[in-house]
Amino acid sequence: MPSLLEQYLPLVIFIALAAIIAGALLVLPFLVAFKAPDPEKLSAYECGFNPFGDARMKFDVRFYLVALLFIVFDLEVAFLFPWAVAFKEAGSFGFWSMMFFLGVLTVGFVYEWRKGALEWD
Amino acid sequence: MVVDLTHYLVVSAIVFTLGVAGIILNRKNIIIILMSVELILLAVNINLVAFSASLGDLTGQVFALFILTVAAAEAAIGLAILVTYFRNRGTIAVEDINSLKG
Amino acid sequence: MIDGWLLNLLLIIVKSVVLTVVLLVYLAYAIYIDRKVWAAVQLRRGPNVVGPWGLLQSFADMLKFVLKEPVIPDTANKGVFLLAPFVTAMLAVAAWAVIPVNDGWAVADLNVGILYIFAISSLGVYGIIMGGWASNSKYPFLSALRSAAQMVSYEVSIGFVIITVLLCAGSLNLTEIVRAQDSQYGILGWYWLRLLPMFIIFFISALAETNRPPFDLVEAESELVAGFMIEYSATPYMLFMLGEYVAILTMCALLTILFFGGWLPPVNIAPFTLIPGVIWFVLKVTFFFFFFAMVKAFVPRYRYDQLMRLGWKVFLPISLVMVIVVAGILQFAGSAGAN
Amino acid sequence: MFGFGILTGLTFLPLVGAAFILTLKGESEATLRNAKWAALLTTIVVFLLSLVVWGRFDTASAAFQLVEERAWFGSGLTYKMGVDGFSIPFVLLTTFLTPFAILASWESVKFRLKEYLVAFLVLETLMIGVFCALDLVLFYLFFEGGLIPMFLIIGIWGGKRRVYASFKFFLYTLAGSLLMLIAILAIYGKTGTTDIVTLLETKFPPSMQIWLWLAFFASFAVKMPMWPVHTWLPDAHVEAPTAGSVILAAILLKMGGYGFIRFSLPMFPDASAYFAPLVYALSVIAVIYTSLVALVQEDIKKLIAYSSIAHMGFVTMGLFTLTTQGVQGAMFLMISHGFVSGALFLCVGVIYDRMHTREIAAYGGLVNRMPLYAVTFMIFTMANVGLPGTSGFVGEFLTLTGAFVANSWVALFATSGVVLSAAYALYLYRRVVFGALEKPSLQTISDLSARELVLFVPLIILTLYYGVRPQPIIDASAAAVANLLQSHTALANAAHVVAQAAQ
Amino acid sequence: MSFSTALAHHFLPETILALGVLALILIGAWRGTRAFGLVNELAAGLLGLAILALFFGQTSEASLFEGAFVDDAFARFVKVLTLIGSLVTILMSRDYLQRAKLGNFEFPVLVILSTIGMLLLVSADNLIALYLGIELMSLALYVVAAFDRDDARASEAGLKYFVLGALSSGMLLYGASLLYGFSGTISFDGIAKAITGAPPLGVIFGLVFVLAGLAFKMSAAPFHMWTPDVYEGAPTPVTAFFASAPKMAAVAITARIVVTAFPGIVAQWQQIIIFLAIASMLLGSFAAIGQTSIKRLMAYSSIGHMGFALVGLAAGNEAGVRGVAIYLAIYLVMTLGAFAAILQMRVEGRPVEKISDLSGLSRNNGTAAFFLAMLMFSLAGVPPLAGFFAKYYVLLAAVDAGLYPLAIIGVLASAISAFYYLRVVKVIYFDEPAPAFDQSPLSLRAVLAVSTVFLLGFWLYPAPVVEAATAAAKSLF
Repeated sequence: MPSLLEQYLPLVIFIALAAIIAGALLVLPFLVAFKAPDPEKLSAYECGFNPFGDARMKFDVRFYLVALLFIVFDLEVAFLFPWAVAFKEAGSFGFWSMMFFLGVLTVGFVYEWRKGALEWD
Repeated sequence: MVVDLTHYLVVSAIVFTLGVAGIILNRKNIIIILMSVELILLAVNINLVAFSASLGDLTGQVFALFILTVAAAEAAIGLAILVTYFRNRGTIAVEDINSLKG
Repeated sequence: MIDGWLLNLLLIIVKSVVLTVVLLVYLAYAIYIDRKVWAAVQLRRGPNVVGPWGLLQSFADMLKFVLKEPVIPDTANKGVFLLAPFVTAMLAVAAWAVIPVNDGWAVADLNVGILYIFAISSLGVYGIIMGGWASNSKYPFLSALRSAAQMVSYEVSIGFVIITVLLCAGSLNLTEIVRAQDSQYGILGWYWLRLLPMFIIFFISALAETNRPPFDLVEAESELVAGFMIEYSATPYMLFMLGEYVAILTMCALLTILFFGGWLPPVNIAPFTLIPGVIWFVLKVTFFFFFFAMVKAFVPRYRYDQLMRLGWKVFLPISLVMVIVVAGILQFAGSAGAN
Repeated sequence: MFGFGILTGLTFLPLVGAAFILTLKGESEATLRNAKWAALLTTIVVFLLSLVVWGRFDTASAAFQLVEERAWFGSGLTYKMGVDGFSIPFVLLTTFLTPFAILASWESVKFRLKEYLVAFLVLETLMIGVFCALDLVLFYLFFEGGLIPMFLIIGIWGGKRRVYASFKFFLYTLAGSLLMLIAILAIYGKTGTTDIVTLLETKFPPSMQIWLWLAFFASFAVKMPMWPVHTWLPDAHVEAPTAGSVILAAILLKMGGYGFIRFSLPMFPDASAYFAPLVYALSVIAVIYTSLVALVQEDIKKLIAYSSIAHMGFVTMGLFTLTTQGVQGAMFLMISHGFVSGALFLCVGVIYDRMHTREIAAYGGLVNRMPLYAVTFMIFTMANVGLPGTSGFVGEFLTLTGAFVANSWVALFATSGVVLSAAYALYLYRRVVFGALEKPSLQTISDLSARELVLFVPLIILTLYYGVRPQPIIDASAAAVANLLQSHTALANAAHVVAQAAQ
Repeated sequence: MSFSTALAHHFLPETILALGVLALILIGAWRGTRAFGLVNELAAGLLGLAILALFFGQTSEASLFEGAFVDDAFARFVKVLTLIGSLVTILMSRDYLQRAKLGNFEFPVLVILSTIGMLLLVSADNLIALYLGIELMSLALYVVAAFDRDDARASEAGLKYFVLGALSSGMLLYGASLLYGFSGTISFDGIAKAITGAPPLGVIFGLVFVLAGLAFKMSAAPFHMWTPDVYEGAPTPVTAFFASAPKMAAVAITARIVVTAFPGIVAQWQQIIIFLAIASMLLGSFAAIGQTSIKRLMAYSSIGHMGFALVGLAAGNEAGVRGVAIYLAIYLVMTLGAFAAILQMRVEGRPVEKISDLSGLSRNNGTAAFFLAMLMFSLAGVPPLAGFFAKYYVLLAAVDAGLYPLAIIGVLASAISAFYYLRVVKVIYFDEPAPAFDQSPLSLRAVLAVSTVFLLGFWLYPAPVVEAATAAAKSLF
């Protein structure tokens, strides 16, 4: 797979470079900076209070709903990518298939809307 | 070392086995089961893409694309069910799934 | 042959280093511009002490971060806590690998460049989630959730916008996309005009995607104090900021490439065509960055529910319909692609 | 009409009666009476129709008669009915006894009478169907279908341990029959047909015969029942209501014997010859063992049930002697046992209806208050013992004769069974009927009612008539028996010739 | 024939359902919570329409979508069954769901979505179509399993079903990837052509994994473990659905894939199928004996029945597939009838599901008792009820193929399983009456009556089913 390597090697190198820079910057203060830890400084910030309870608490289910909706729509996008690129080659069959697909997607979207999944208050 | 098809298949088999083992042996958390399922699908995708490359046939990659999307839908549904379960039972530990005998 | 290969490798490394260095230096001045614009709007002077007109301010800031005491809360999950800023910064920079600053001047001219960008920017959420979670503190945690929700909400619209561009350009390669905009009409032939609504949606979504004002609810001082970065200090904090600003630049670059003809001159006549593409590119990026800064200065912050409504109930349907419209036009207006 | 023949009409007529009863609404006295009369009339009409069949039947011919055949609505199965000398006596026996079963339940069934009658009518259809079917699948359908009504009859209207008994009955029989089903399928796979007439002409390779024979044997042996798979029978008999016991003993058991005659012997002659010693052994064990067991029974019905098993031992023994006397004796014994055992269960039913107990110890000295009953019971006891002059004698004598021809040791042991049967039957009779009427509960017991007399008189007449003049029954099957044995002899000769040629 | 006419002729049921379900979603979304009744009726109408489309549609064979979809007699036969299963489920579920405060219009919508998946699955002619069909079917099923989201047992059932279902999909896919890799194609025909002579180990592995995944879906032992729990935990109409329609599709696609993709290695897959069949039959017989919940009983019963259906498939010939088809048809009727009876079990407004709750049903409701008893006899395979013919045809094929041990184990298992069916009859007829059931809705009584009459009268006129099944089997070879 030489061509694949040729294409992706620069990418790997660049990412490595980015990692080196980020890593170096991350480590630097631990090496050079002055440190004076004390319990107050090291406790979690809670507007001046002592932290009470575990921070990893239950959270609003709507965040979760957003995540689900995102997954669904992002995947539709994943299907649209190849279609969009090959749009000219796909012809009318491709066009109508995708229109049907988008129609289904729209119906789903309408359903979510009407069910109130998109409300945030 | 030349990386050929066999290596991909071995990796995939290992990942698959890990996934299955994760489902069967895991006694702790259902989320881990969901992750194991993803692991299995990942193994399948490795297989498909490796085969696709070695056969010079695109079908495998198309298949992998379908699997990705369906797997995401599956994960979404799985999480949704998990949430209702948690709401009812207040736990997602595997050993607590026992109100139905069997 | 081995020599050729090594040479090639060396060339890549040099290219990478140059790009990174230029990017970071440019970033330093971008931050400077940001602050200056903001100050100017508020009738302040902004940074003006370090160096002439404060031009070295960013470098001084960096030095300060490096020398600050790095605090890791004792309840935090240490590994993840440190990994989060690292991931954020690294991914933000890594996205630049495929950006063509001039014709053929991309470090890695991937044929799926846009997918790469899309993927890398999606991964950006991880840094935030990890940071918020690992801090083991309430404000960061909530903030991380909000941020993640916000980012993914707008990513959907961005996805659809990109699809419309792809429909017109017919390629996933960023260089090809720019080339597809090259026409006799110059600036009028770029996609911003043809896909005007999408251009606007993309711009606004880019603001949201990068947690910029008016969508900077993550850092909303009054509610969440400083978002997911509360517990961070020294370079870990700096890396978050770095990542954020690089992401903004990436968005500007994407705006440039997708809608503003990349390195292409605005008018296809002599004086403009003589200026090297890379200059045009930088100019355009700066132009967009200026807008980012202006928006930050002008527009009041959104409420969270407004933000989500805008994303899901306005942008998503519009972009969805636009995909259909664009595809329909291309299908039925004959000569798909219009040029 | 619809191109169906008289046998179809005969078979499905009871269903018409059942359908009519189902349409009756309510539980009022009048409705129930109507239902009972409807059932009785139906069965009587069926009996009359069966006499018509008998009238049309040519006893001189060994062939199947009144055959009707049609594709089973075009689905690969065949609907084929017909009777020959082996089946016609059983058909008559069935149609003849069912009215008695209905009459016997006239007053004893206290609840869900309509369902009860329907179950009996359905059962009658299935029983007639078994004897008329000329297609293996059709046969199996009827054969197994009988389980459902009988299961319900025992389970719903039975005694205290009815659930246990009904389950045992069902599962034993089902397990056996399913193996037969496999054999049927194997036959179909081998020959491509399930037509009995064709299959009777077909010669199966001996190795296959062995397996097929065993599979059929599993079914018929359970049904018969032969030792050691007989244990369901005493339970079923004890728990079943009187009429159920009558039908069970008189007809259902005969299906096993009929199966042997119809399938095992003619279709698998080699295997039958091969396994004959096994059957002898099992039969002899059955005769002696069950007779001994009967001797110590405390329960009247159970005792009679064991005696039935012993008699069936004679039947199987007679059948596998493959002599004219043996087979004819077995046929005769089965018919006769149909009357006699049915009647005996009716006798038990009479006193059970009065006293609600079947404990032998609860009775004694009945002769004092119930002279008519004592006479009736005695006749049937004697017939059961095989006293000359009753029909029981003819059958046992013939089978024993056949057994002597085939294997004198078998006959010797079997004869000892006759002695034992006399012992237990007379012992029972003495304990129940003779002696002083000491039990206070028996002081008010009444003799046979008119309805009961009607019930018994025909049976007594038949028992005595066939005891003196067995010819009609023997004639009916004579041609068929001759045909059966002829093919066996031919087979034996052929084997002989082959053996000689080989030398 | 142009593509669109091909679509109109061979893809009509799927099109009807797909477009219809979109409309239903919109109606439901618009009318909100009040929509259940209307959507339910419309859904039933759609399914009915699809059945009509199958009955009066083309009878030719066609391959659509680049060979991903095949329309043949076998597909049509199973599709009719599947649609009937879904239709009856929807008809039966309305009253129950409304009383349980589960009257959401999503239920019929999900049922139809799942049904579309089944139809696609039945017609799948390559591995991708197979996978997509299975997933469309399963994803909707996972949701309906947990449909009663305020009930801990239902959500647990949904969770279990999901986890094991996902695992099975994973196994199926892994097998599919191996098959693709070693044969170089995803189409069933292509695989058949590619495998000549001794198959490579990868193909065998792939086959095993694919069959294991499918065995999960049809709940054949030893991949049955979800069945009893899910049957018990899910709302009863959902259980009825699980026991009917998806089984049709799962068994059908199993038959299709082994027959069309692996004709060259019959000996290999035959062993697997035989193993599955034996394990299922034995498990279905023994494990059901101690059950007290009628739904769990039906779960084990369905496992046993799937085992029997596989006996036919194990024969590996046309007669075997015919047996499977007939078995499916009769099993469907029996199951739907049984669940119609189970859905009638409701005392003072609350559903009950213990076998002992049926005590003395014959006194309280003679007709229902009789019907249920006949259903049980039919499930046990006692002639002349239809259940016997189901077993008859599969055993015929097995015996014909020389699989005597399998057939004998089958009949023994069937004799053992008769025990627990009889126990239900015993409870109904022999035991003292328990509190009487409430008056049940007409739909349930009608389903029960129709199915029992079918079972009782099947022997009178078996030709339509048998002939359709024969044609179906023929089209597969």
